[in-house]
Amino acid sequence: MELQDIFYNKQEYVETASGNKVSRQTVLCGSQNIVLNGKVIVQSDAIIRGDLANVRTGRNCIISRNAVIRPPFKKFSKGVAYFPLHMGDNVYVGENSVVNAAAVGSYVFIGNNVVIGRRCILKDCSMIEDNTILPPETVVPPFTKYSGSPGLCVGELPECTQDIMIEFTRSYYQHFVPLPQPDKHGAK
Amino acid sequence: MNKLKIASSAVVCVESKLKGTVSVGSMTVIHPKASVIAEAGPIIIGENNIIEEQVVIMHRLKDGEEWDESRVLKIGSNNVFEVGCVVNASAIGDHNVIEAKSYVGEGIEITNGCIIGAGCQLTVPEKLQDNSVFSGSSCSLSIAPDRPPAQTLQLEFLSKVLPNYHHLKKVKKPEQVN
Amino acid sequence: MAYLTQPNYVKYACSCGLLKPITKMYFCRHCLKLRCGYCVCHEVDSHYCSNCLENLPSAEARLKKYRCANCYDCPHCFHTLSIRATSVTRNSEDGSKTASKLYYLACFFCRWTSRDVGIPDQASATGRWPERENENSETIASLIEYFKVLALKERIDKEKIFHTPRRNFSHFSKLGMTAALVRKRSGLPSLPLGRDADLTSLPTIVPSVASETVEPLPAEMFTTAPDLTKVTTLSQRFSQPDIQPELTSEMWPIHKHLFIKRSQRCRECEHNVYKPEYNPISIRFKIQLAAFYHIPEITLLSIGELKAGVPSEIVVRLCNPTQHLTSVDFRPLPSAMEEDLLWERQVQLCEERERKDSQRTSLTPGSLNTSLGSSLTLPASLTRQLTLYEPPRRVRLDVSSSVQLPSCGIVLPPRDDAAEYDDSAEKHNFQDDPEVVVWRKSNKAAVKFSITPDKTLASNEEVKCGFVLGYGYVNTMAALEGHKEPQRVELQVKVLLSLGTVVSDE
Amino acid sequence: MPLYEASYAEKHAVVLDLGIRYTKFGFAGEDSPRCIIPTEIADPETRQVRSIYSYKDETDLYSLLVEFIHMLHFKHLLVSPKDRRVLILESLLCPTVFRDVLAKVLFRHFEYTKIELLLNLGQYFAQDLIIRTCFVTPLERANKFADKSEDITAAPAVQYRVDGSKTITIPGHIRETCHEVFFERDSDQLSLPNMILDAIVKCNVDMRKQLAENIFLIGGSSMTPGFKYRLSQELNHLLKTPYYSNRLKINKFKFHTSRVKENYVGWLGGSLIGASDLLSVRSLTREGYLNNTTVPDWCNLIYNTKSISDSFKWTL
Repeated sequence: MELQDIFYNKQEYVETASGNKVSRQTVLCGSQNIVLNGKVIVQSDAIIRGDLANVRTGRNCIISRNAVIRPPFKKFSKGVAYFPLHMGDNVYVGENSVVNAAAVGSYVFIGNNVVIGRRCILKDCSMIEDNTILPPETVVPPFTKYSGSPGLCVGELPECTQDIMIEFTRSYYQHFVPLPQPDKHGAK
Repeated sequence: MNKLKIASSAVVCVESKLKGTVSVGSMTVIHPKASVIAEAGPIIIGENNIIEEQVVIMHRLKDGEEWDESRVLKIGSNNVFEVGCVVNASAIGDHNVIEAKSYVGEGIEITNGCIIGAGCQLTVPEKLQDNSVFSGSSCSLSIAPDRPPAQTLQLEFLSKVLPNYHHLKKVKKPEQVN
Repeated sequence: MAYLTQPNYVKYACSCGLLKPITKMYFCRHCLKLRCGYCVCHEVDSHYCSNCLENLPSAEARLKKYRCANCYDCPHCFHTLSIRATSVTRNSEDGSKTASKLYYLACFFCRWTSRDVGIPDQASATGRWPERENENSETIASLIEYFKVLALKERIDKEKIFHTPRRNFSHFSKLGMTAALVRKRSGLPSLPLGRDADLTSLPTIVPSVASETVEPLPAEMFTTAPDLTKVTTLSQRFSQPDIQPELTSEMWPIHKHLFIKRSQRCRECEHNVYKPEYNPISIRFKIQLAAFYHIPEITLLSIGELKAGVPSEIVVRLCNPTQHLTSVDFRPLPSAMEEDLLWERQVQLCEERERKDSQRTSLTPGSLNTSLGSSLTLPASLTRQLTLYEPPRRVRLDVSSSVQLPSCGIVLPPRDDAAEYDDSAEKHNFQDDPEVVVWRKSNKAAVKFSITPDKTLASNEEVKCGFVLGYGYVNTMAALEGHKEPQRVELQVKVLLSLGTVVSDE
Repeated sequence: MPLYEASYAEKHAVVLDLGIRYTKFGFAGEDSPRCIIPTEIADPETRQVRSIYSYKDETDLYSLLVEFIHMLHFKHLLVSPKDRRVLILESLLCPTVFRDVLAKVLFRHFEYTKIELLLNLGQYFAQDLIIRTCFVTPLERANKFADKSEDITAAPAVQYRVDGSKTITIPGHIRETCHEVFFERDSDQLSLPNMILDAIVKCNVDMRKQLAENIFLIGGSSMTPGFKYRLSQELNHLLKTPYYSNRLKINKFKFHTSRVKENYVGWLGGSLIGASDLLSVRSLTREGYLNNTTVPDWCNLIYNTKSISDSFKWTL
């Protein structure tokens, strides 16, 4: 079933020159350290912790409501360091999910209410099902589907996952449209 | 009566929500979007705690009860409350880790050195054994030989870095909030 | 994503008779038929560890029992164990203190550590952790030897019944040790020594001694409750089949089980329909014939209100994924009787092929005994094996509505990746019937048609409709195989749409 | 170098023991199975986890088995099934439909070359009492708690935690009695000790003593603490009842102790046979299958011919 239009309040969102659509109701800490590479949607109440370390997302990513993108830390003998968090292109992060990963590849689908533990590595074309708890330092190989608590591999993804994800994130962007404003164009 | 008391070395970001009489001990870090809500009585947070974003610590008012200054929810020291956990516990000791998106129901007494694993939902009122570790979808319990290490290094880092990016709540002396 | 999270609204009928979403199907370019995960032959292509993402050559993987040598799983919760370091200061002999690091394994999920079970810390991070030996392996090895001799004895006895003794019937005895060496090198269990082996001397095995006394349960069993945090669960026991620890204090780290990359092969023409790259982190392929890239994709766009017996309008989107212009048309599904006939024909074809194959192989169809005899003389793999085919199933398209399909064909332009970035609305000069084509965009077209759910449907019963989709396919394989021009063929596929449930009248 | 290639191409035989609850799967000639997993699979249509034995009809069973064996191969064993030999351990009471469908799946879908079916594997080890047909379906964990003695004072209760939201108290008497199902005497006199004694009664007089003195328990249920003790008590008790005391002149029972865990002894027997050359002599090949499309069955007289029984006797 094709996606239906998702409407947003025009006043709430800021659209940048590169096509990013970012809600004003988000907490983008240390915004100078956050790079959104174009056509990225960041929805209401999402939190991106650029203050802890750099966060970079690729093109056509979707960060849903209440999601938290948080660079992971690691303890060393002399102190702690927060690692930058890099996310590839065409990644979907579901609602209420916490992403503490070290790296998220391209064409990755993260469901709702997921916890991605510290320093996890999600390779390209992988999927984390809803409500999964991925413990720290888990590696998710390409074309696998993880689920459960602790998240374990429960299945494989179709070989054409890359194109499915591209198609999905693109059409999400196309369907993410401002609410028609009745006072101006009531007819439409 | 809403009194806020924040120790001078504590780091409490402005975007956090502290409601009711809350006292924050020294070196404790409260991240943005965390909520500490004292409905039934004061919440006293000890030293060296980390309270991350979307955490909800609730001292909930039960039906028919009223604010009682003497009904204190005491949170010890060196605890870590990770992103999005909801804690309604009746008492919290020291050196506990409440991991991301876990839920601690009312009437549970968290002692010392406990780890409530990510996503675990504890609802049976009981006093947890020291060093209890709950994990997994069925909240399976094991007892660790020792308590989790303190996050001193992380606290140092956070109290250095967060002030560069956030406005902090600072209270010199007990402040009256309407 | 619809494909990853939603139920499958649109299903195609595979040539094996199963209904699958297009993403789970393949298109064999050689047979020009749809295949699915069920009717292709799966083969293990390469082994890799899901944690360190390192490839293991299959011989090495086999030696390591398909487990990673360096990565371990937690015996408690099965999450991957991490290596943690602790620094210790040691007093060396001359009195000075030296700091060194010691490593142990820890689970970041359930906090199990290798120290819990008394495994000593290691001085190097990649150090070999102590392994547990199965204490019975020696006994079992001797039993295996014993059985081999028994079996050989029986084989020779049998031979005396069925055949007159032949000299050198066994390839292995002919080559003697060499063959045994070959086997050993390839990691196979060694075969019996051959008929010349001394059969009178069976390897000695210690027979099991039965005893009359049976230990009663210890008295504490009735007085103290077991501590559940110290007793293992069944899944924890079965994760280590040879040891099956009963107490948590006996659980040892488990070598991480490897993952595989698979290649898939069409069973009819034995060409690969899918072959991954060797590198475990690569998402590219050597061969990728997913149906998604070859046949028109149908997506449901909108569905009108579904009421039993009342016509309703649905809109589907057609997308041409190929580099060639194609045209599609819609035809009604065959009736149940026609479908039966089609299916029977398919089954017959399959049987015929099997028969032909079995005649081609040197074996004459005979009794079980002859095949027994022949398998005695030749190792199974020396003869070209006879293939058995799986007969296709009858396509089960249980539609519950009638469809009024558009009568005209629709032309779909080729896929153009650049068009995605081209905002100037391209104009195609297609003479579309506005009653059929709702809109067009590059290689996609939205088509509407009317369906009528069956009158007999009660509310909440599912509405399904189906049709045969005819499409043109340009076979570029033909060009490679020597034909000058790419061949254009007309193909058909049955499609089933699940439209949702009937709304009640209230 | 045809020989060289041949031995490379020849693949390790696999041994499959499809238990009612748990499946044991591994390579022939190894000392333990590679995996012990529940005999269940997610239904490809509904994603619901179902036991293989919950099949509705032949087609249903066929799809379940295809999914299950596919999973066994590509998730647990990690080898291709094509052109491999497989050794199946089957229960005496296995329905014919199940056998036939299994053979069809293995030959047609997975293209195995040979299938060997084995029955009653305990023999070679010691004696022939196999307890594998019975499985209690209690709380999985009950296996751990239950005990068998006839002591009257109940064992203490156990607090069993289910998720974070529930705690179940398992009272002592349940812990002690949940395995009683093996020992209950129903109208058919079919408790486990009865069955054992009846089996012995049906045997030749000369063999009885030997049988009784060579009891070997296998199967997961026999691993419960106290099982053997209770069984010996029951057997001795029953022996004193008039029914058996008239028929059996045995005065003692002897039990073997397994060196390995009882729940995979059956599999291990298969592994031993699989490693030997017996497999090539006694197996059903693709050609054989094509000609008969049935699977030899011990209770079918066509297959239970003298020569085979002879050889069985010989091995005993």
